[in-house]
Amino acid sequence: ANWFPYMVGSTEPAFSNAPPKNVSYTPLPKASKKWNVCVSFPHMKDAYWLGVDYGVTEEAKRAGVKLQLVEAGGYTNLGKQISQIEDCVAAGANAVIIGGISADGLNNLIKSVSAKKIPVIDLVNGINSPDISAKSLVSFYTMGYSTGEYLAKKHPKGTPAVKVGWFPGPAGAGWVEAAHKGFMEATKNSALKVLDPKYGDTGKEAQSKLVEDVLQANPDIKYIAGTAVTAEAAQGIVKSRNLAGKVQLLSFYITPGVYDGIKQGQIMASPADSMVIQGRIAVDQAVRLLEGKPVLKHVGPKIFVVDQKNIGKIVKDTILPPDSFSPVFNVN
Amino acid sequence: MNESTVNKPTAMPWVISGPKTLFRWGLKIGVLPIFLGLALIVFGSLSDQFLTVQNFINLLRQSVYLILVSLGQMLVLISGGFDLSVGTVLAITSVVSSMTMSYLSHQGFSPEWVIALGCLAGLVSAFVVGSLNGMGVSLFKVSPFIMTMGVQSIGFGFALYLTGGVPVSGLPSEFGDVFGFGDIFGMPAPVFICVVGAVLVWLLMERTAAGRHLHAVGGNARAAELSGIRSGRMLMMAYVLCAGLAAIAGLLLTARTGSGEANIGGTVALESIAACVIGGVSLRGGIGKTINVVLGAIFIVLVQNGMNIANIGSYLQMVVLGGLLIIAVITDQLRQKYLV
Amino acid sequence: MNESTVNKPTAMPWVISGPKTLFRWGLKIGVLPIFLGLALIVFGSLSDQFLTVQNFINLLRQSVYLILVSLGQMLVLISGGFDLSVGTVLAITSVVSSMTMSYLSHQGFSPEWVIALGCLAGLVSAFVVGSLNGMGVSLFKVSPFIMTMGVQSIGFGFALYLTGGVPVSGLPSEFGDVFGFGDIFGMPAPVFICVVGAVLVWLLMERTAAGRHLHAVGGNARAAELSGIRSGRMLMMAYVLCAGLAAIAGLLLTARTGSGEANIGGTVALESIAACVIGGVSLRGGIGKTINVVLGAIFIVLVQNGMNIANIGSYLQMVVLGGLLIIAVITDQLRQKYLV
Amino acid sequence: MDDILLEVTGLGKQYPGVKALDDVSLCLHKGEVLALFGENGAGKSTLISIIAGAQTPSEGKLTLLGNDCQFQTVLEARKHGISAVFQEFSLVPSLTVAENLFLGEEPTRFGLVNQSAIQQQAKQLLAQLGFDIPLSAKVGSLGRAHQQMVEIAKAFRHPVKLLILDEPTASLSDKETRQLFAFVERLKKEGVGILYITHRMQEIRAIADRVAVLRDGKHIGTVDAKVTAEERLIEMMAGRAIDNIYPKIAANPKEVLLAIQHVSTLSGVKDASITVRRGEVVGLAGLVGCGKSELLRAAFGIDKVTQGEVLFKGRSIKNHHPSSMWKSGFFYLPPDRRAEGLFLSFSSRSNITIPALRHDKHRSRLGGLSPRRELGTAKSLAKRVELHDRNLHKAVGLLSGGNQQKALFARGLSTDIDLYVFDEPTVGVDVGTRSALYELIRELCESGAAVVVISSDLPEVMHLSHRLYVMSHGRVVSELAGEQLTESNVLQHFFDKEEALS
Ligand SMILES: Nc1ncnc2c1ncn2[C@@H]1O[C@H](COP(=O)(O)OP(=O)(O)OP(=O)(O)O)[C@@H](O)[C@H]1O
Ligand SMILES: Nc1ncnc2c1ncn2[C@@H]1O[C@H](COP(=O)(O)OP(=O)(O)OP(=O)(O)O)[C@@H](O)[C@H]1O
Ligand SMILES: [Mg+2]
Ligand SMILES: [Mg+2]
Repeated sequence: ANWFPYMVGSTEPAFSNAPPKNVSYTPLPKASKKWNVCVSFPHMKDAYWLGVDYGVTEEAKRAGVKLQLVEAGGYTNLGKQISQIEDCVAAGANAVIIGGISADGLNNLIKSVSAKKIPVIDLVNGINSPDISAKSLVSFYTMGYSTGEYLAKKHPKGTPAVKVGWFPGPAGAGWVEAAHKGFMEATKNSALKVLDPKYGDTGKEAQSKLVEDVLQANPDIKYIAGTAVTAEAAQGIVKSRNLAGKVQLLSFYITPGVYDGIKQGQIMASPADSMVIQGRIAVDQAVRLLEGKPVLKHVGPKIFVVDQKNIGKIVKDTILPPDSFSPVFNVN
Repeated sequence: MNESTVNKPTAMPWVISGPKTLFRWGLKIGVLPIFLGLALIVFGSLSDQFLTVQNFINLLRQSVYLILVSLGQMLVLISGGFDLSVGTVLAITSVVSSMTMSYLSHQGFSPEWVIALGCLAGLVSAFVVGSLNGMGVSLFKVSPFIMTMGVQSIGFGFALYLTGGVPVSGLPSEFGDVFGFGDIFGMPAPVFICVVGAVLVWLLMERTAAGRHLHAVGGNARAAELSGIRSGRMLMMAYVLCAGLAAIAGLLLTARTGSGEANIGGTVALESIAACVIGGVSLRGGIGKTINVVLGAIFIVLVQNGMNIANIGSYLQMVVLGGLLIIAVITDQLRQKYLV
Repeated sequence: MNESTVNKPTAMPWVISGPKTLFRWGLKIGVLPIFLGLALIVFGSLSDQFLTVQNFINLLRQSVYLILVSLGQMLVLISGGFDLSVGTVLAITSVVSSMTMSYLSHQGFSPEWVIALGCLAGLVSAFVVGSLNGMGVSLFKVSPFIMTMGVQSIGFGFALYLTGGVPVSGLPSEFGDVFGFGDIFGMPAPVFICVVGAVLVWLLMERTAAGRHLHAVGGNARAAELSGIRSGRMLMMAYVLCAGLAAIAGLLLTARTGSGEANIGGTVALESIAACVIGGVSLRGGIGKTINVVLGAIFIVLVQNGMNIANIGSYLQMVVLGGLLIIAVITDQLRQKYLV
Repeated sequence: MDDILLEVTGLGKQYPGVKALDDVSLCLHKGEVLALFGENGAGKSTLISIIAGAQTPSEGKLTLLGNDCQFQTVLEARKHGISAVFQEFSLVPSLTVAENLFLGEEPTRFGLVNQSAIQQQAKQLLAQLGFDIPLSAKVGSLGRAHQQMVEIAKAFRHPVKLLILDEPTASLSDKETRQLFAFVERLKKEGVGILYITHRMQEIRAIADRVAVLRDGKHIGTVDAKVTAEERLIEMMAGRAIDNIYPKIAANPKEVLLAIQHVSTLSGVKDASITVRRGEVVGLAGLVGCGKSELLRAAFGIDKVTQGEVLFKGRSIKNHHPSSMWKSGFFYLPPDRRAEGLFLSFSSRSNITIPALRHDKHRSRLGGLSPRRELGTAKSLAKRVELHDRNLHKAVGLLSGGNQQKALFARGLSTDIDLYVFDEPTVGVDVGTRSALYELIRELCESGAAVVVISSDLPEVMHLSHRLYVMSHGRVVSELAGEQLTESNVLQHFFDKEEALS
């Protein structure tokens, strides 16, 4: 089944923070020639970026373009990401799609790349460069925000205060800070009392430790919100401390693990940003730019919160990769 | 070689101040117990949640993994080497064992068998990694640093290739219930296993010829050979056991997380070495005491746990932890000086 | 000590096979040039984009940062130490310098001044970190591993505290234009600076008394002391210079990224040590050649670059890179054997 | 007297647990050689290391040419014209000979090291001492003997008023020793004062003017070297009389234990053949670098045998691992105890028992290793080599040279051994200890073991061995026994190049 037409929010004028208008997005049926597209990820170590990988590679196959994917191995390797993108260009990429490690750190590079008439597309993470040709993303700010919003609705100002443990992810990573800002913004004027953020690598043992300690320090905690890894790790801990039902878990982005968690009622909710679609759209934007076709420069899938109520209704493989999928780095 | 530098005792008046007797006593038992004591007091006063039984158990359970890995690391350090691949071993064991388990349970084996075979598979993969390291170091005389770093990279690539970074789910729930959250003789299962492991390592190092020979190889490889020790075998043993202990930690972690993860153990290599060094293990080989290494590991975990509970901001935590490591070692240096 | 173990030459028929003369010649010039040559051939055949002028320049520019850091690392390793804090130095320099710059340019200073003062601030902060390391190691005799690891953690916490994890923007564009993308004498500016740096380090180590003394301190600290060398000062020098070189790399990277980043240089510490070791630097101190270290760094970058261009999947890349490191060192071991 | 060069008054040094020096007073005149004589651990090295600025005294003072001095560093002492050759080498293995010679005082030009100057100054230096060592060789690749020469040469980098030599000939063989003495004579004429530490009587006779005897850190007395009788000196040193230090070893050769046939090695041995029988002591002599060590190192499995055959108890053991050699009863005592023998950071106890840990007598009831029984073994062995119990728990690196050597001997007794190979068995060992060790060798031999003694100390090999092989340039050039075994005979063979023994 085709993924399109797909309801997306399109920002007009592009790259402004005007509220996005709802439009239905339909990609080109096929690319006119076998363009050589290069995709750069911060890393390929978790289910989220695996999902994006699924999106870009599937779309490349569908549109019939060549695609090479590189990953920098982690959010502390900006230098490596720069080198990799340079290598892509050296290897003759026609367009570059970047899931940036840093919002500003790639600006110079992007300037020099776009100077070569190579369109640069900003995927998922958000980059501030003026030389970006198109953006396909739901900013992590929005993700954090909608997570916070979801909770704030449940506990409006005036209702009894509740404590929320907050685990945004590895300190210093761009997406973490963005999500943090959004979440705080959304929970600002509500009954929610958000404990100060516990940063930590998105490895399960690291997050488990943090969750255990926070539960230890604040027995009266009601919600645990954070990365997908946090939510997944917390399930076992909550069960073992038989706090099931007393403490609710939320993730600010969705992964297969979180999806199952919600299905089984162990995780309360998570906003879905359909990273698969973001990937698909980015590739289509690249093709359109290369072929000079009209292009929506700044779009992101409509974001919606998945919880027990609506999880039955949504189509899994638009927001998540199939379980069988394993990473693909090349499409020829 | 810096240790061996001719050092004229740099006078440190402030150390001697304070009650003499206490000071003497401190010199005896070493700095780690004292630091642990201080940490307990400080964090206890910072949060009333800290000095609770539950948190104590919690703390022990958290320490288990680092302790096990550090014990392995100690063996390698004593042999005069290095093991940067422990993190990978954790990852590989977790991935391999859980993939095996989920496969077998789909085949409808009984949980006992699934778990047993799964763990076996994990241990075997760890054994492979360990013997790779051992062979490189003993046979081909590759610098342990490069050898284990190379293997680390290879192994991680392999683990990611197997999983694509996606957690491997579908483990029999019994696995988690027993080895993750279960109790044995009133102790949390992981703690129990860790204690057993520590005792065995202690026996090996203090009460067997092999242990002594390992010390010897680290102390002076050439002399060891001439005194009829096959240093090759000793090195092999060190690296295999190290991988083995890391594998056990990996299995326990898997039981705890309930899924196979390629992304566990990112920082464990450096942390375990740190635990050993503040436990008084020499990076030049030949020197190291099991008990102190255990204390070292506990110290690191305790500080992290304490700071989390005392609600200290993450950035500050990095600073404090780094500072404490250094101070601990400095104090130990001074102790050495005043001991004589 | 493993190096010095009694080694029965493990027969390696394949090494001797192939034209004898070529083999002899190979023994002379060492393995790195050969491996570099092979890499060029292999990747050249894998992709026609590889052996292009553009990619060559590209490759050089990328190597700059690792080369500079590795040179610093070499000094510390030769002194018998270790520097795990180079990554932090990169980060701190980047953050401090760019914060200074953006502040000053808001004050409306002229770009020249802004850049000059900014770089100065960065270098000063690096100097602080370096002398911290040096003091801990030389004065308090802290194991270099712990000392630099501690400082690394402290520094990173500090850098994050300064920026809150958000990139610092607002640098004068001239900075990037000149030091990031500019040319000097037809060479990319970073490359030029790197060459200068390498030459200076070479002079220091091969042609000055200080360099000799550093070798001596690492080779036999006691001997050094008895020959009237102040090993304390030498260690201090090593760590400060190491931080200094890392700082230059940090500034160049900042010029390239156009923003101050707390999260650059995550893996640079291990990579730089790896570059040194495959460049023949001994982790036990006293041994190391500048040129080989440069080659080692280039080798690592070249392989990564080549694999990217030959678009090899990144999981496979990890495996290949790890394997190559090991093989390079093994080959060198064999070479040593046949040399005698 | 006005020609007093150095005066030491009331010098004392306290080490943890040991008072290494106790109220020592001496004086040294210009142009005289004062020999320091004393048992291992008497405090000789400590004394000179204080004079040379490597250690600081706990009490007492030094007077150099009438004015007090208290050196903090070796460099400071050297500035005052005091330079020392220490017992433990202070060389950097990774640097070349030339670089080591000028370490710390490289001649520079425009801030850069002046290579050519170093090269030619180094050449001069070695030339005047009559040593020939490749200037550009890495020190680490040299044999102990060559390293010793470099160490000595270092002391003469610049004009010296006071020269200190701590057992400089320990690993030199006669040729170099004679060259060294000649040079010392020259220095004496130039009015240089020399402090000379040795354990070898004949050396004291050869160059010393006066002998200062130390015992347990105390200065027993200073006597004239030329007139005082040997027995008297030894008595002062040991506090008891020791008659003839070389024991008479009864020879009753039995079956051949070790047969080395036409062996060549990478380390320079060429087509060498020797046989060793039970119940006899076989000596190996030759110039430095003649390969006498290498020959048996090859047999023991350290160096690789490239040609020929090695038979032990009739079995071929060519290129076996040392550990299987131990098991089959072959013990090799390495010449460089610090580099190849001891685990310096370990207690002497562990050093002694390490090869025997697997032995059942060290098993506890539960089958593990029993520290108590191990200690028992260590104690009894220590007694056999006359190593004092208090040293058992000290780190062996802190023991004096002689005691280290005793510990090394004790290790050889820890398991059942049939063939003992002693390579430079008494390097830096005092006369008392030596007689004890020789006594041990006698016991071993007479109780039916085979013994090989490799030594650069000619009297030693000659007195101990029943048969003596002389090696030169990696070849066994002669086999001497009985009457032929005379110094002149041996020396004459040292230098013949051609005609290997058939
Ligand atoms: N660094 C040290 N720490 C503790 N004790 C030491 C140290 N150095 C030497 N000693 C002790 O001081 C005493 C004197 O040692 P010293 O080396 O001066 O003896 P020596 O006369 O030189 O013996 P030898 O003839 O064997 O060289 C010995 O008992 C030795 O164990
Ligand atoms: N570890 C080593 N590495 C390289 N060469 C060595 C080593 N040890 C000894 N040699 C060289 O091998 C030759 C023999 O060594 P050595 O000096 O031991 O001679 P030797 O026959 O044992 O005489 P002696 O026993 O008096 O030293 C010498 O040329 C020496 O330089
Ligand atoms: Mg001495
Ligand atoms: Mg010899």
